[in-house]
Amino acid sequence: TRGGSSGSGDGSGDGTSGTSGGDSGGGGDSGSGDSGSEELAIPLSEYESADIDWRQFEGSTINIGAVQHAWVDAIRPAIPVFEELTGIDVVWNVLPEQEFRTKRLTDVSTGAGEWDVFFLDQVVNQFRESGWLQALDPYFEDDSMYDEEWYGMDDLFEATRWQAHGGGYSDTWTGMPITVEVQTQFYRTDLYDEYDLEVAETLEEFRSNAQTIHENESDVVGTVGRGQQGYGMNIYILNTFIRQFGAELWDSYPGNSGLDSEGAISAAEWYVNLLQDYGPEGASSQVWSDVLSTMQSGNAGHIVSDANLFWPGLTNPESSDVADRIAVAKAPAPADGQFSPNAFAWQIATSQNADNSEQAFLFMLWASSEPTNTWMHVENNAGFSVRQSTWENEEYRSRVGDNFAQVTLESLQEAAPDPFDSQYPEWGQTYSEELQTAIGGNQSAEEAMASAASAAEDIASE
Amino acid sequence: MAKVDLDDVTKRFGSGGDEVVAVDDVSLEIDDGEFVVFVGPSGSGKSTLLRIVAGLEKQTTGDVVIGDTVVSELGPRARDIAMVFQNYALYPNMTVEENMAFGLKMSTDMSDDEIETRVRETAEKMGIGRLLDNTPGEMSGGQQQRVALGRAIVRNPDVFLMDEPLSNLDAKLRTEMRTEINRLQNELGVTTLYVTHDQTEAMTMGDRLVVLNYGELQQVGTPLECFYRPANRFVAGFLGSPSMNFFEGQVEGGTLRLDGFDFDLTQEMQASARSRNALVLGVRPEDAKIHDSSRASHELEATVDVVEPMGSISYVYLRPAGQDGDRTFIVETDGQRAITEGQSVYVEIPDRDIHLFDAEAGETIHQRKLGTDAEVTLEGQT
Amino acid sequence: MAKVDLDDVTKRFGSGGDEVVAVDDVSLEIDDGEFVVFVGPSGSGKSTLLRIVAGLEKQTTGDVVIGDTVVSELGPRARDIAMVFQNYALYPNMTVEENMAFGLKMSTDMSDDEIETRVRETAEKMGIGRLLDNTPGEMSGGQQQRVALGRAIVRNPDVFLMDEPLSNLDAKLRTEMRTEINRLQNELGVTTLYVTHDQTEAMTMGDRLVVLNYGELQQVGTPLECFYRPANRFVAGFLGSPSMNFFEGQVEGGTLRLDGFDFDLTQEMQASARSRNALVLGVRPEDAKIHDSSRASHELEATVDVVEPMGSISYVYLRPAGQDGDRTFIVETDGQRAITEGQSVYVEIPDRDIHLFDAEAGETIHQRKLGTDAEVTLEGQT
Amino acid sequence: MATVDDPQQPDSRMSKTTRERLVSLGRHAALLGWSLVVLFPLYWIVSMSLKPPSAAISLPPDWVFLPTVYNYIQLLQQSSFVNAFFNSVFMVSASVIVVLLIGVPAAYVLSRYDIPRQRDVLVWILSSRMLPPVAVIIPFFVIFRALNLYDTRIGMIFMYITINISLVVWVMKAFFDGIPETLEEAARVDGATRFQAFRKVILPAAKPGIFSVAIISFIFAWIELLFSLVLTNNNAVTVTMQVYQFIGVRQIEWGMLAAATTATIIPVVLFVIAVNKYLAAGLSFGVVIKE
Amino acid sequence: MSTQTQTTSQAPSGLARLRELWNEYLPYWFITPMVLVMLLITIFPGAYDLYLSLVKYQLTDPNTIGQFNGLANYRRVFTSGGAINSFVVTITFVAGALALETGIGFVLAALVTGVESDRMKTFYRIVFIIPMAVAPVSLATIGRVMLNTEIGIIPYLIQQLTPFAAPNFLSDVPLLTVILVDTWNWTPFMFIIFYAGMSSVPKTLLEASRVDGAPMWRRYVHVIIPYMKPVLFVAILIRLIDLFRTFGLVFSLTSGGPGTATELVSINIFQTGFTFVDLGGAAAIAIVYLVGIIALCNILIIKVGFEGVWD
Ligand SMILES: Nc1ncnc2c1ncn2[C@@H]1O[C@H](COP(=O)(O)OP(=O)(O)OP(=O)(O)O)[C@@H](O)[C@H]1O
Ligand SMILES: Nc1ncnc2c1ncn2[C@@H]1O[C@H](COP(=O)(O)OP(=O)(O)OP(=O)(O)O)[C@@H](O)[C@H]1O
Ligand SMILES: [Mg+2]
Ligand SMILES: [Mg+2]
Repeated sequence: TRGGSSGSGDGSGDGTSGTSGGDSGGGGDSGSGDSGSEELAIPLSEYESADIDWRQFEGSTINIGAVQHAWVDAIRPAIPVFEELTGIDVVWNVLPEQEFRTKRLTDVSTGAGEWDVFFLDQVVNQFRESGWLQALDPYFEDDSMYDEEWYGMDDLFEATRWQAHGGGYSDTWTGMPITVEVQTQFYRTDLYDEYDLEVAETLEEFRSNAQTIHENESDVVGTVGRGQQGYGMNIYILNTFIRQFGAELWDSYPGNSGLDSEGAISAAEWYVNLLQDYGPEGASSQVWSDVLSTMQSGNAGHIVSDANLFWPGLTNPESSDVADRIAVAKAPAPADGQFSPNAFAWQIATSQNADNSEQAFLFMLWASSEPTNTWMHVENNAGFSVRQSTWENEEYRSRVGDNFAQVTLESLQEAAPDPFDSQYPEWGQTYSEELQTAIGGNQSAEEAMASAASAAEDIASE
Repeated sequence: MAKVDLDDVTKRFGSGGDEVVAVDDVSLEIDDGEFVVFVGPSGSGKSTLLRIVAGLEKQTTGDVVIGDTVVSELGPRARDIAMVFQNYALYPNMTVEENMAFGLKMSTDMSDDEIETRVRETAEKMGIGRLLDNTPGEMSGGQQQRVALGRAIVRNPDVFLMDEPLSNLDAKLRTEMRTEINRLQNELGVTTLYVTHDQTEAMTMGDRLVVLNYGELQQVGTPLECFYRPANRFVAGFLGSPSMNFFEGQVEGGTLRLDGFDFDLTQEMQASARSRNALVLGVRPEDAKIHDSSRASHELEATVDVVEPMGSISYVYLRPAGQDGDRTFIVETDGQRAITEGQSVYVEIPDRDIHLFDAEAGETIHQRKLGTDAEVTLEGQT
Repeated sequence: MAKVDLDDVTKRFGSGGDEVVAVDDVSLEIDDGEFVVFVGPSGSGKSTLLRIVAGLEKQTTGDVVIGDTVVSELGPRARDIAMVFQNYALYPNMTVEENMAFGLKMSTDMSDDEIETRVRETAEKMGIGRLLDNTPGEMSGGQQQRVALGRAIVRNPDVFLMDEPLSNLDAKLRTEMRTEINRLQNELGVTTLYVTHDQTEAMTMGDRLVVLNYGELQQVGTPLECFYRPANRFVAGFLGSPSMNFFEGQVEGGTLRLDGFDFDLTQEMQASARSRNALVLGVRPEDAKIHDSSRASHELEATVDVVEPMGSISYVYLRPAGQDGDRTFIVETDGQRAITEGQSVYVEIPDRDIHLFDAEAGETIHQRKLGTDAEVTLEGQT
Repeated sequence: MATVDDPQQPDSRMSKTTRERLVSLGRHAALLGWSLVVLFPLYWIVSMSLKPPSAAISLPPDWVFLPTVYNYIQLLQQSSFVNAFFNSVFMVSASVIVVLLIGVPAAYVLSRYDIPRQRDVLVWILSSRMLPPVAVIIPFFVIFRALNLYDTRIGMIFMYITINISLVVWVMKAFFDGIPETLEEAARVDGATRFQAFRKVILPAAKPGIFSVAIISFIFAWIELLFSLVLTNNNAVTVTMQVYQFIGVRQIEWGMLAAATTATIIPVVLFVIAVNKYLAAGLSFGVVIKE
Repeated sequence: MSTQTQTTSQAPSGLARLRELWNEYLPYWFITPMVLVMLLITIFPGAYDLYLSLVKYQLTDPNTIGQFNGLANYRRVFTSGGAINSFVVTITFVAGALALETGIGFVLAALVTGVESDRMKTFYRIVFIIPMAVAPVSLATIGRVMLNTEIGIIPYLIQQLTPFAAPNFLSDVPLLTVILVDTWNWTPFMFIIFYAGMSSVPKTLLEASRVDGAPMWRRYVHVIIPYMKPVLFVAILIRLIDLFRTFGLVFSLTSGGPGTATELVSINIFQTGFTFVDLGGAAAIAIVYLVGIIALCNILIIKVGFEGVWD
């Protein structure tokens, strides 16, 4: 990931680490300024072997709307390859998450189509059902644009492909998955050594580990975890446990959200109690960056379960005080439950109003193709591959550490994404507010889940 | 240069119960190059009248003509006037020099050098040459007032409007400035409307004097005319300091019975009074004379109440011996004359010098006599 | 009530080349209940002195004592004074009533009713009772000034400071106000410092007169003393209007040779002049007399330059017949006397009435004679 | 001396009394107290920008540390940041000038002339800033695209004007209301046209107000985020957008964020210093005008 | 007389004629650009929002988007959503922050005005303005860390320097915290305007009131504040309105939480429109909000503003 991990910072420090359009602003209207006559990062031959007419849209330009994600930093040095290959210029518009969402909605909802390619997340079905997305299936079927053999669709994790079909709600391709993150557990090896702890596999073990650290260390809390509301915040973590407790969201849509099922309530109670008992003060307002920072500064013993993408930030001595004392493990699960961590994949999509949807498709294809993806991960510090092969790539594994790679791989194989139905943002918001209130100690977990369930069902059946 | 005509100008402020008639149906023709002095009690509408001529206040009814143009609808700029405001209205951010140069910069296309020379000259005349770089806040009241005056004088307008431009100056400076203004006005022939409360200025500066009261014209005439031939009791009392003494009384036969003494009316007076019964007798403090012993007719006995020594002269406040009330009247006497309070004296009221006024309407029914010379001068002036 | 002492008070504004000494080492003791009038040319430091007493300006050196307290370090609030500002300084957002009540509200714990009664009474006295609900912006200059005066008067402070409080009022109102102020001051016995440019006020209102020039004390004394016994040429010229006439000359034997005529010095004068060679002769316009024909010693022939008729009197501007230069001098004469410009007349300068001054330092070396009565009065006052 | 800077002390150069000294002490204690409240977070932001990443958020804090300008060098090497920075300086400055040119005269008219339904007009003007930007960005996006203003500097300048116009009009109206009309009267009698009276006499007298609104308008435009987010893409990118690039998904670069934040404060501080002397160029009307 | 004077009256050249026109219609020239800008920026967005608020814009059925929907949007957001709650939160937030900012801003302006040394004055003036230059989202992002109970410097300092325990700012006293952060950020606005306003109070008035024996606080109450009233009123009114539309700072600090404790109307509009993609509902809230604020402003202007401020 960029910045915090010096690797990325340095790697792109040659003037290209910048992000949004300004980069291209510097070089006129495209990223070509980056390349000049320098040698291309990836040989074109890797792509020319495909049975695809790469240059059919020569001379056009695509606008990419992206969030400030490590993927952007990792792929940018390779963009000249795409431009050379296709003759299509690429213009970036990279924004922080919140701002990105605002602009994306404005763009698509007004039919402006300024962005040919954009990141897509939990709102995939919201957008799809609004008719704003361009399904990719026609392009896959177009022989001049897609070569199944070269691309190797099977290499993509099942979960990510599932997500690129509207999180399973759609029969058609809503986009192409580009990154995936899975929840893992992080812990402090030094403290484990000191108190002679075993890495927890079950929730009970985890709780007792957290307790040991919490009670013995004055400046270190047992664990940290997200408490802040927002459909990508606390519930993103809790959903993992809900599933592992055997409950299911939307047992039946829209009648039963499953949020007030026994499993869900148990999960909520466990998570709320954990944070209240062994979490930081004010856990209910913590966002992912608080979680990360607290861990980085050595003030926490664990992160109970959060994105594996924290790994570089946690282990980079530049950004972490405890870089050499952190290890990663699979997220804990109930003893009688089933291991099923949450996985989240970003996909890139194109809208119906975009002028250059076909060019956009070529870009998606190129960006998620094996050569590009491998190069990003092996050569350019990426750590979120949607392709299984990467995680098995020895070169890559040695760079990121066998343990990390293995934990990620295993987690991903078992992972299940959240059900992002079209109203997920809405009921998710209410659900997360209720959960936050519970974490803050202002209502019981059971009450929270009960009101979350009824709100969700109301919203869904509207 | 231009004449200024006011046609039935009325100005009301406020409305309904709060209405104030500041200027009441004033008509006046001021000749090209004439110097007219406006006097009147506080609040009588002098400033308002000037502001109407300047175009700063819009008259409620009536018209203002400057030169041959009806300017009622024009702004101040189009009227080519220069004004000294009663409250100075200096530009606080500008130095004295900038204050004075501003008008020239705005209304002429003189070069900067010319302007500077002119401003410096004027400032020297005003005695503020040393202060050219000061801002108004750093000056004394009189200095500020001279800047305000200089700012108007330095320009060369058709009409000067000056609203008590010398009120904050000492007597000596005031004399100098008076002369300077008169000289300048003569030289340039600028039509000038001048408001003052100062008797000397009122009497000496203008070609004509306009006396206002409650916004109404009381009298328009040469200064001496107004002084010697007041149109009514108000004017008689207003001009001259100390004021004319007034005694109210009833005519009985040929005698005017006043509170404390009787006054025998001459034939002429009786004729003027006609059937009027209630009259007011007026005599100026400088015309009555104090004697230690009775020696004349038209005399009354009085007690000295207060003596106000002024240097060359003294004012003696007297109480008529036989009077019921508590009123005093004033007589001017030589400053070196020994008069002590409580002393009993005889006051001669020469019948040549008295005015008679109608007790109700206040209009003059009998004017004083003047020496032939004075009479001639007065006629000549008119 | 309190006495006010100034000890070596100096005030400088600015610094370096721009330095202005507004008040120059002034020491003055003002008794409890005394009424002191300050006069002096524009910019002579009168306002500054008052502001120092008020505590609004901090003296550069020296001390101010009010009552028995050295107040140099205290703010205005601790000094219990009321002040009429030269520029009024009314609160623009408050009505007349609020303006006047403000000081009472701030400095006393009178009930609102009491305050209202008092304000109303005072306003009536000032002739602004009708305007109590107006704001300052809606009033004429004189009305504003009366509010400023009323605002000070309504309070009952230890010390009154009044900076030209009547300058914008007409003569009549001014007389009334003068009386009112004097009455009040007598009644309450409030120590009063009063700045004025008006000769009448200067001569009649105060117990003592303080004459300032360039921030320096010129003379402190009773008004008549200052008038008849000026300490120096400046005071002689400053008091009295029109100013005293000055003639510069050289003593030759017993004769003072002036431009245009000679003046024989009396023995006494010669004695006072001692070895001085250059003298200045001063005579007031009202003391010189105009004759149509030569008839006395101490006389000169002169041509009438301008006649300024003032009503009861006229001012005659004369040019000595034998004079080289272009200077004129002024003689006061009866208003009804016929004098025409260009006419040749004889002017008598009575030797009793002249002052002699040192030509350089300006100090008086010979004072005029007075009638015995006047002499007595003068001594009595002192 | 002519300013009204100083309501409490008559004249400051002289020796002071104990009471004055106490008052002054209390005053400075209070002011320094607030300075501390203001400066501590700023100090923290700056120190964050000068610390290596790991030290940026550790506790107990490293009060003493070896400052590193690494973050700033990084920042300067980012052509995107530098470009956006100067782009913003240009657009914001231009907008401030234009908004003053439009707003100040309008405020003057509202202050001096009788406008029909004046209160409604004033409220209408104010209504332009009543809605949260989130409620109006979509209409603005639509209209900008329709007018071809999307992602142009002109467009952003216009946007900044719309943000500030109501502020300028209202505040300046209040200041003009406080300037005595006699000044204009004097100017107009002096032969100044209405415009000259406004330009030469009223404007100088309103300087504290004008420069105050200039500062505020500058800042409002400078820190504006939502509109520049939605209305720019590439050509007219603003510096605020660049600051937030360091808030990434799964990683916040604290040092860079702090450095960029610090960098964005600098122009404002410079601007304030530049116009500082006008802020208190108050008038001593009372001395000049008898009221 | 009029030797060189009167440029306009004689021989009006084209330029002079233009100048005359310019001056004659000066008020119109002065006000027209503003009116044009205002028309552009108020009519269209207002109309657009009004339109959105009256049509169907919910995603459950894309085919009906754009159909006239009566007041259904209004009914929906005010019966089910958190709109009512957000109005209450907003009013609390606005009242708290406005009181603090006005109070502190005024006191600071008064204190700085009285500082004698020009250098210190300049120092304070500049320092007190800076917080406003910190963009709200930066402030909120960094502020979150500074306030973090475990790793934040502010709780740390409170713990170290005072006998009190630091509160959990963002979770236990969220509304107070956002008010305080907003106060830090925006007091400068009040300070600048108040300071400039205070600088225009004529010196003579202060002198008169000192002579009248008014103690300092009464001078403020009776002389300075009444004189500054127009400026005070405008600053407060504008800040009030700005507070009503605060978004970035609070959203970045708390996202409106915990629960809905800090969910301002602006956040509610954002969530409704941009998260739930219920643009019609968002527009409905916005319209009601707009009407409410306009009413409030009118009341304030009539009750306070035109009484002694503008008459
Ligand atoms: N704030 C100031 N800065 C600089 N010089 C000043 C200041 N105030 C007064 N002066 C100067 O000090 C001198 C005395 O001023 P002061 O106001 O005391 O005069 P004054 O006797 O009241 O005159 P006037 O009769 O004209 O009111 C003047 O020369 C004036 O220019
Ligand atoms: N703006 C106004 N609103 C209401 N009344 C006013 C206004 N201006 C003047 N007046 C009233 O009009 C009358 C005439 O005022 P004006 O200023 O003309 O008097 P003035 O003759 O100049 O008096 P002064 O000698 O005191 O200056 C006064 O009674 C005054 O109160
Ligand atoms: Mg007047
Ligand atoms: Mg003075």
